[in-house]
Amino acid sequence: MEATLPRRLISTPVAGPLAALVLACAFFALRTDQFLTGPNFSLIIQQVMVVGTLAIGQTLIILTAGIDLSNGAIMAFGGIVMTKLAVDSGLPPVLAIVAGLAVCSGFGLVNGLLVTRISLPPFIVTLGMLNVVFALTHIYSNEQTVTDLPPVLTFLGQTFQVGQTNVTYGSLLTILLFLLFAYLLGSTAWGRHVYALGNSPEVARLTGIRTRRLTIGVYTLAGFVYGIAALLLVSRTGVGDPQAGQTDNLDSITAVVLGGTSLFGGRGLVIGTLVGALIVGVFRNGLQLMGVPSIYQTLITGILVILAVAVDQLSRRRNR
Amino acid sequence: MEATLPRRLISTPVAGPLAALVLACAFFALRTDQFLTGPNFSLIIQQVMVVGTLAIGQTLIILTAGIDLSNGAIMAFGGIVMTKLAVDSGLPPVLAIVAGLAVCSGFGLVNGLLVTRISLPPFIVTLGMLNVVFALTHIYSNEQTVTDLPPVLTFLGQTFQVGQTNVTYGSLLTILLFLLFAYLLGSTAWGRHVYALGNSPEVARLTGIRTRRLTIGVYTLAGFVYGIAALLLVSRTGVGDPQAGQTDNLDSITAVVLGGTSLFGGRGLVIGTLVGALIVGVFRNGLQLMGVPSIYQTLITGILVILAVAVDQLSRRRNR
Amino acid sequence: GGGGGGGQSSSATPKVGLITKTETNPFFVKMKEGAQKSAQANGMELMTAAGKFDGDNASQITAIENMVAAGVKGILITPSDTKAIVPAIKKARDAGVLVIALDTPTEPQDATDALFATDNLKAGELIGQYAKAAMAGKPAKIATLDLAPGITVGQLRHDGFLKGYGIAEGDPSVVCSQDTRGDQAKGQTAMENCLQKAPDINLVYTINEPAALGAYTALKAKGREKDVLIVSVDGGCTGTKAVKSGEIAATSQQYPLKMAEDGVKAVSEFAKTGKKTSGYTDTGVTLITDKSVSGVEAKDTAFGLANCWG
Amino acid sequence: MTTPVLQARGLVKRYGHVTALDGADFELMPGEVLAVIGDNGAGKTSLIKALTGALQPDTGEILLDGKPVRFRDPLEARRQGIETVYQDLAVAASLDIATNMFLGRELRKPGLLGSVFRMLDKKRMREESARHMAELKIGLRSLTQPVESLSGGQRQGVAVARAVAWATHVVVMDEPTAALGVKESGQVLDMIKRVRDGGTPVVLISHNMPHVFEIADRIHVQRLGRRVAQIKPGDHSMAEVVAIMTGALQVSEGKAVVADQGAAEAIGLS
Amino acid sequence: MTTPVLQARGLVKRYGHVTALDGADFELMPGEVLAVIGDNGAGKTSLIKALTGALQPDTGEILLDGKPVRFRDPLEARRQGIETVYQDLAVAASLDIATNMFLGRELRKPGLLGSVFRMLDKKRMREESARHMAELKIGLRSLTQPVESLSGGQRQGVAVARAVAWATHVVVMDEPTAALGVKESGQVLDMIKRVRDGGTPVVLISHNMPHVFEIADRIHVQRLGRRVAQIKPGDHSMAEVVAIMTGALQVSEGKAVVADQGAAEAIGLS
Ligand SMILES: Nc1ncnc2c1ncn2[C@@H]1O[C@H](COP(=O)(O)OP(=O)(O)OP(=O)(O)O)[C@@H](O)[C@H]1O
Ligand SMILES: Nc1ncnc2c1ncn2[C@@H]1O[C@H](COP(=O)(O)OP(=O)(O)OP(=O)(O)O)[C@@H](O)[C@H]1O
Ligand SMILES: OC[C@H]1O[C@](O)(CO)[C@@H](O)[C@@H]1O
Ligand SMILES: [Mg+2]
Ligand SMILES: [Mg+2]
Repeated sequence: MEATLPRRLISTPVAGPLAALVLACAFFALRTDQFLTGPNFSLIIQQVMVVGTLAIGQTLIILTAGIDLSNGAIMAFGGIVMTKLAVDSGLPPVLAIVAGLAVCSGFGLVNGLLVTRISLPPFIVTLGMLNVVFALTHIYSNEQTVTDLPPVLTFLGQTFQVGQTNVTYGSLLTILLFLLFAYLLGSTAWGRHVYALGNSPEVARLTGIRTRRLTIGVYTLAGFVYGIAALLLVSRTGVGDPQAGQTDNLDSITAVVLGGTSLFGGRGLVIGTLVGALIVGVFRNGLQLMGVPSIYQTLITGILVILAVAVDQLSRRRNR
Repeated sequence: MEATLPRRLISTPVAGPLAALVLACAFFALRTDQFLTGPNFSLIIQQVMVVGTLAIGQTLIILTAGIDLSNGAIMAFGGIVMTKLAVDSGLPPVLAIVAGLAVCSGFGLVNGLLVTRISLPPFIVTLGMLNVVFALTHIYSNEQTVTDLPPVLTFLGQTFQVGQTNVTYGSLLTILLFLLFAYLLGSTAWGRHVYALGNSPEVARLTGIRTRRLTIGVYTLAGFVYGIAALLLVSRTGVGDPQAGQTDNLDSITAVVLGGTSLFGGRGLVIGTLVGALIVGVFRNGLQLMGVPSIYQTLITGILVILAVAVDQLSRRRNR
Repeated sequence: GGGGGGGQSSSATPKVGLITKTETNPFFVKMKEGAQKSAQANGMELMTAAGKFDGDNASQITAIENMVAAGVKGILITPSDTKAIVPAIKKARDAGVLVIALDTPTEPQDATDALFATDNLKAGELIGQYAKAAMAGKPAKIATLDLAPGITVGQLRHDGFLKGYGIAEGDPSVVCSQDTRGDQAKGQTAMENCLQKAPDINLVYTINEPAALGAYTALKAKGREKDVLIVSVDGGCTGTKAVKSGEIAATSQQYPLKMAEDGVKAVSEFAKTGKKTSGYTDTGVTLITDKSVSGVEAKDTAFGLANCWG
Repeated sequence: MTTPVLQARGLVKRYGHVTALDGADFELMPGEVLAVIGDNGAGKTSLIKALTGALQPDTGEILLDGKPVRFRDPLEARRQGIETVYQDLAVAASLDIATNMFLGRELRKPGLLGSVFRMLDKKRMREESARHMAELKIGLRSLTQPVESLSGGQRQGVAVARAVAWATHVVVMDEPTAALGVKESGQVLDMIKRVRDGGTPVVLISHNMPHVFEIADRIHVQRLGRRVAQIKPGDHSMAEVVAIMTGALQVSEGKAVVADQGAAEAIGLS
Repeated sequence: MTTPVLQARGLVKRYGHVTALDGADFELMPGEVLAVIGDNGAGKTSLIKALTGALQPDTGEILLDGKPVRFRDPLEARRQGIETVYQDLAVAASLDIATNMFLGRELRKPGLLGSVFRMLDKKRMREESARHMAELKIGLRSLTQPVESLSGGQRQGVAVARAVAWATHVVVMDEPTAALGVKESGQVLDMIKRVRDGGTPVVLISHNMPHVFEIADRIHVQRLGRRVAQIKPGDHSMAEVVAIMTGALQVSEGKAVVADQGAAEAIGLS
């Protein structure tokens, strides 16, 4: 109540990541002219939107003290389903999209069932699922990249003008998704229950939350979000690519953790995840614009990731 | 005290993984003649010894409620250091090995310092370190695989005869390492402190354990073990390979979790990790011997990993 | 003691193993299909295995060992790490197994009994020469979308391209170089960033066709797809179609089916007669383009589509 | 005879070779405060967990208002108006007091915002929580702190306030005053009386004999996993009750008889 | 004048905008049992955490036997023979009782096994733990259970037994009997007396006034982050002490004066 706005901002877990992001932007803006432009920022958002959307689902699951290694694979499968059904099986594109979303949700549901019904650790469930879905993708697609997509499937890759800058509908959708989940987690009972579950499943159970149902719901919803990521991916690349998403599981976890969410569950904000995803995107873009060779980009990214979180920690410590 | 031996066995966390391993062996023994032979088992051990040794360090770190994504990269760097110093810089091989072990321990130390001094999450520290060490490996090696190693570096790849079967010294060393760490964790004060730390750093601190020093020690020791893994890798492949170890971080975590250790720290046994590593090795070997096409190997491995842990869970539940 | 004769398989059909770099590249899938057909035709049983990523030496070693344990007569391998695989291959050969490299030579090349492969340096050279001629003296601003550190095919093609174009490593006309791991999405991101850095890029070399298509998508988003030349390597059916529709200007086509068929045949021969093939068989590489330039020999996309894989 | 509000017969619960409940019976009558007492490890917590759906007994049956029920989880018990303060404090550490008070039955904004957008009414929940906490007179410096940063007693206060605020049928409290200060304990006891006077029966587990004697209408004595006696505070002295609890005395036909002479002497009974 | 064994002056500890300690003083004299009482949130736990190295005060100084000390962590306090039972029970959940008892000072096997191989003497630790637990008369069905499966009271017993077993200079207990049964509480109080009689002073935080009056030589009253009174149980009635604690009475020059008439009446003082 006494907490004034700036004070509040400092004590939210997003402040640190945000500071790191701003610092990184300032640095690159000083070092290269091309960085601080509308089109370049539009580009960065396009580049992080797929991993960012995956990371929304990942955030939900990590908040429940779980982890999802299968999200990239599920997305790849979803993309193949959408494109193959639309192109090869001649299904109306919208139905193909619905089918893709359903399939992704279905894998999420299976994850959730295995986690709750047999009490398997999420790490193992989703690791197994990663292998299964990966194999299914390659078996179903027969390794063929699906091309010549109907326009509905690539609509999200189209742009509209904001001032001088072209922004894709996909970028917009991603931002809206982040806002939607920030709302759901922060301002609905369901969100509170997710946090309570992550704090302690036993406490959640004792306070009358149906923890199994909630967990299954979270995994299924995450699967659905991966389906949206699949659509974003398809619209961005213009093809259905069975090889997509192979490192996206770790990348999405990275975004979540960079965004200040605890891997032990119950603490964190989805908006932090957006910031985390942007940090990675800004580093990659900025270093490339500066002309840093690939291998040194890797080196510097490694250091910067650590630094970004260190900024966070140190800022919190000062606040103590 | 009343607990008889079989009863005890059932209640240890290794019983489930062990049951899964035995089931898997029985299955493959029935399906293919070549499986149940001394030489084939010797082979499986050789195949899992590198990841298995990495997984020893990983177990230590996970027991403290940490995680290490950098172990494969550290091992690769260690291997390059050992081989390059011995071959290119003409250092006596034994010194080169010592240097490699020191470098790996050094990276472990840095991980530990970052985790304790700035309270960074282990996931982030080791993710950053993964990138840094990966880049350093490629920069230092100049992408060149190091060949023509002096025999000292490949000694662990030599074999000795046990009955009809050739066993490598490396396999022996790996088994000895597992026994050593089972002893250290189970029968020394240090081991108890590692568990207490993983249970709750605050509790450990309040009971007078120097948690920072202990944590730093654990990461450094893990680094040292990765150095041994590097030597095992070098002796097994006969080269210094800058590409090595890229998926070994996840593979080692998998072995740990399959072995029944909790990712939340404080619960688990290093012998379980050996069983976990063997489960993966047995699946891969058995499926290959059965002539299963590679993509179906991936599919089945995914299912089997889930099943293996499910066996564990269900056996525990019955015991309740 | 468990059952019969240890490593010695008593089963009637002889076995042949194929170990590819990855599971995820259509190139290798085609290779597997070719090997499968050829194995059937020759009355052999095919075993397959793959690395987890391009450069995954450990998985390939494990696969060699397991195949030897399973009693294969011969192993066909596309080495991920050309030097690091050598000791494991030696052990297999010492155990009496015929080992043939496909697609990528080992270092040294005679570490395997034989090699059936594209000449990757030449593949790069062809598109380099083509690009030089197609640019027709225009000053070039080049982006190279490469594979990843330390994988020889990537290096060879990159070097070949520069050689064919007539420039050396470090030439100022190369304004942007990025690793793509041969992945379409990563190729797109790399191209976007290169364009941000140097908007006037007009020539793009790509390690393979997925990377090329990613680059095309990025260029198209900028409205630059018409005035930028993309050259690539592979000759897969998807890629060749892209050449036909003009998205890629030219590509060096390789022939994985041939590699696999010839490889299996050689192993079958060995199984029957004990005779080992040896040496390098160039499985050929053809420049495919519909806008041919003088001085560089090329075939059109009709030929390309008739001979493409995947 | 009046039907018990909540009743259990022959509850058994085993953990491996530890038997927590060994055929326990239980009866809670309308409008009473029933104290459950017993040594550490006697199975008091296990008993009330079984009664409130937090634990599934291996055998035995539970009756609510005379009708057999099975609570598969705490929510089902809650739905019947049974509210519980668990000994291990069911509060979610990283969430604030108001959120914890309303966990599982959050208030939504009125109108469309609430019905369609399902938006929480954070302000109202905060205000009502403040009111409930104030009733208990637990000193709090901020309602928006996560409960993990509260003192042990403050945290316990949150759990008690929550149970009392929601109960309509039965309130069960497992050592609710264990961590509370004198003043706060007094408040909780007052509140228990008020709840009882409002007609809702209360089950109170406590090790504090003065509290038990002050407030209980009846006492259930638990020992080695089962009920060994049901007594009225007026019928026995505190020392006798303690003796029954520890096994030094046994109750037969409503009267205490010495069971273990040595033990009885040790605690000063002759 | 005798020097206090443990002393603190002007301790301050702030958490964000919550002030847990607001210039607290503290004195523990040789051979005494000092009770620390106060409302929930008064800063009792924070005070003893500061005294035992578990928390670093922002300002203020601590003296041990008259000499300024700074304990950077609990180990340094322990090394000075100061043993503490923390309110939040410093036991490691997945480890068994014996391991917890000896955590941080494990016994090693005699001979080479111990000195070179650093092998734990599990048997001896188990036996000694059994002995210590038996002294407290806490009923336990197995010593090899992980402590997480013990009842709340049993777990507390482990922490108390451990502190008593190891202390040589000062014992500090933060509500050690809060979760204990009547019999077990009695055992802990007896044990505290024995420790004191052995010459080691004890700091006891408790909300249980009968316990405090039974055992304390002196009472430190904590209120709103600071010491507001030091009294002898004999000089004041229980009701007066409670009144002081809640701020209804103030002590000036050893005598209680009414500070808040309304509050005093509310708790029945005239
Ligand atoms: N999850 C569990 N696993 C194993 N044993 C358990 C478990 N829960 C309880 N027990 C055992 O069951 C017995 C009864 O425990 P319970 O918690 O019901 O006792 P209690 O009467 O509530 O004790 P307290 O007064 O100390 O809270 C104890 O011996 C305890 O160790
Ligand atoms: N880590 C923390 N962060 C924020 N506030 C804290 C923290 N620890 C304690 N406090 C606050 O400091 C004040 C004093 O707490 P403390 O635990 O010392 O009280 P106490 O006297 O021991 O209470 P109780 O009798 O309930 O145990 C309380 O208001 C509490 O909310
Ligand atoms: O990733 C490199 C590999 O990819 C190919 O170009 C096929 O797409 C192969 O020739 C090469 O070995
Ligand atoms: Mg209890
Ligand atoms: Mg306290």
